[in-house]
Amino acid sequence: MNIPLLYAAGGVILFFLGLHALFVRVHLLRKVLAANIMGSGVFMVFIALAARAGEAGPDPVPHAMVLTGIVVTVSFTALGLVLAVKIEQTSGRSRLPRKGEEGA
Amino acid sequence: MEIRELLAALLMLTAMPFFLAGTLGLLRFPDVFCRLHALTKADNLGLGLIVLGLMVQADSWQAAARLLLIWLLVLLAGATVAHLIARQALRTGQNPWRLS
Amino acid sequence: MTLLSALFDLLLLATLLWLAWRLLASADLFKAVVLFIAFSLLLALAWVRLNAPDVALAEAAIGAGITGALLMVALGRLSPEDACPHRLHPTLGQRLSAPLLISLAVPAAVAILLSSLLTLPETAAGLAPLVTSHLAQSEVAHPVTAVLLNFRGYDTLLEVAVLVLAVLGIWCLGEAQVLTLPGSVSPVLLGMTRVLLPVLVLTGGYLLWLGGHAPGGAFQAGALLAAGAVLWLFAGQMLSSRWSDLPLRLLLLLGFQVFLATAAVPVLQGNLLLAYPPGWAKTMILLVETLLAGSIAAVLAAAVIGGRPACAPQSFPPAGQADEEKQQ
Amino acid sequence: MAEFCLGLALLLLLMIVAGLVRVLRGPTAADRMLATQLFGTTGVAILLLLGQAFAAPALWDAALVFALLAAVAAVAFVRRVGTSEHARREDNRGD
Repeated sequence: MNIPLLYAAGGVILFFLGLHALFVRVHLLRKVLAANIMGSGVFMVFIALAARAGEAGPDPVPHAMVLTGIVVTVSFTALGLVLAVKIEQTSGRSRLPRKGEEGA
Repeated sequence: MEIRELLAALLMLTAMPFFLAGTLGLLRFPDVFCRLHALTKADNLGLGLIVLGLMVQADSWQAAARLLLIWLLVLLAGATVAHLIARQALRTGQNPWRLS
Repeated sequence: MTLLSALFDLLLLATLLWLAWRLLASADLFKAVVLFIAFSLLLALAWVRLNAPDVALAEAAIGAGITGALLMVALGRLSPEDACPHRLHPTLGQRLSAPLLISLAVPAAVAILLSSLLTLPETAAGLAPLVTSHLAQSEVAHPVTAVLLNFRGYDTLLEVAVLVLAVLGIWCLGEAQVLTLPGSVSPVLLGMTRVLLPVLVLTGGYLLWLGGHAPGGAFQAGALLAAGAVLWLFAGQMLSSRWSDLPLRLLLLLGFQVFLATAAVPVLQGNLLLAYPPGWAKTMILLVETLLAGSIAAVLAAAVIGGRPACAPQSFPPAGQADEEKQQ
Repeated sequence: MAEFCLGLALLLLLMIVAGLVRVLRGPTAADRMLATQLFGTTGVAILLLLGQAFAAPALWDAALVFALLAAVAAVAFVRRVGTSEHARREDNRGD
């Protein structure tokens, strides 16, 4: 197993660490962080697979897609955080409402 | 060429104890204000010596100027952040540590 | 060389995984945010090791600048984690889903993906030869820029649309609140901002120009300029209502609109979408990139403020003594 | 020379990993912020060394970006979280 594939494996693990936290963690800010980690994992798989080219230099297409992805990640992070603040302002809680609670 | 490489290696090697001191200080010093003090070693001398070592090897004066700019920017940011964090720590009511 | 670089890679990867686990599991929110900032720093190093300097530049600008500021602003507005009690009884679905996910689904999915990764060839050129052979057609010397703005221009076009949509969403959620807390601005901070802002703008322009032939381009420049704008805002500065009304909205949209126009004009002439007229590609790409950088900077800075400009003639974000909205 | 630079970069990376302990321990928010400041400086040094080791000038541009933005997170912290209730409560808990 060479180094790029090792990074790709790390990316897969990052994605699932994030996915797990997205389900298990309660606080909204933590959920946004978890989604960011998931995104980083996906990017790492992309970049690692692009790095396999060897002497010819890396594949530029995944690089361009990840650049696009990074900017989209920032915008969803920003929107998610503003939504979290709004949820806290309207419900008084920084988490999603549970079944039986007001707003559920 | 040989002398230049040797000098560069020596300078960069000398930078390591300063980074080590900064990290150890961050870990071992008793409070925020002491740790601030440790940090400046890495900012000023650690990075400064590495930049100097790379400048000795630089191909052109533009590359050397870019390295110098990076160091100056880190110095500026480091000094400002140290001031801001110390000010904020004092405001939130932390008292500087004393040998009692 | 190979042993040292392999050690470096292993240490970096292990630290990244450990950081991700710690920041998602730690009890303290502020600690999680700080660990996330460290995570994105190390991620930039990983991109460097994977031979992706463009991505490393973008990660440096966004991870060190914008995301940190966004998280800090949100942290100031959200209540801490201990205010949301864990002792509240989880529903049956939640109680079941978490262990199930851990014990079955996640390891299974990881195993399937890892085993399929192992079957992949260790070297594969991918689309790199195709891009290299058509690089002259794109009239840009840097392959990533050629892919972003020429070969796969529709990706970038839609991405800018997503950015505009994100700002629309943020502005729909409410008016901007006070950004900086009351209290005097340190003169040291003002002094640093005064020195740093011109250098930031200059470096943004440099990265934009660099994108034609080397790693760099509109995203990196835009993120850098946005970080400059955020620094300016945190130094207690505000946009007067004269600027935050029409000029700001125009700036937010300009990149998208001009890009859309350059994409649509060839269609009207019976050509393909985004087919630049031959000989004009470089000029068009440079124009689009410059406007995009400005728009991206405005979008990201507006996202940090987190709300639309108020209707009443006020500055953006509003100046205030204490944020009363937060108390409610 | 390339190998030497890579070795130094590895040492610096080790120091970042050691410094992470301060982020985990705290005790105050200011301590944690201080640690990221050290990571920023060390990260710049690593990027410079890697740029020399692989003869990649783009890495020096990344180092320049890091140097330019080294203060943004800390400024955001001081101006946003630093004096809020959240940080104050945490500081008291830490002492």
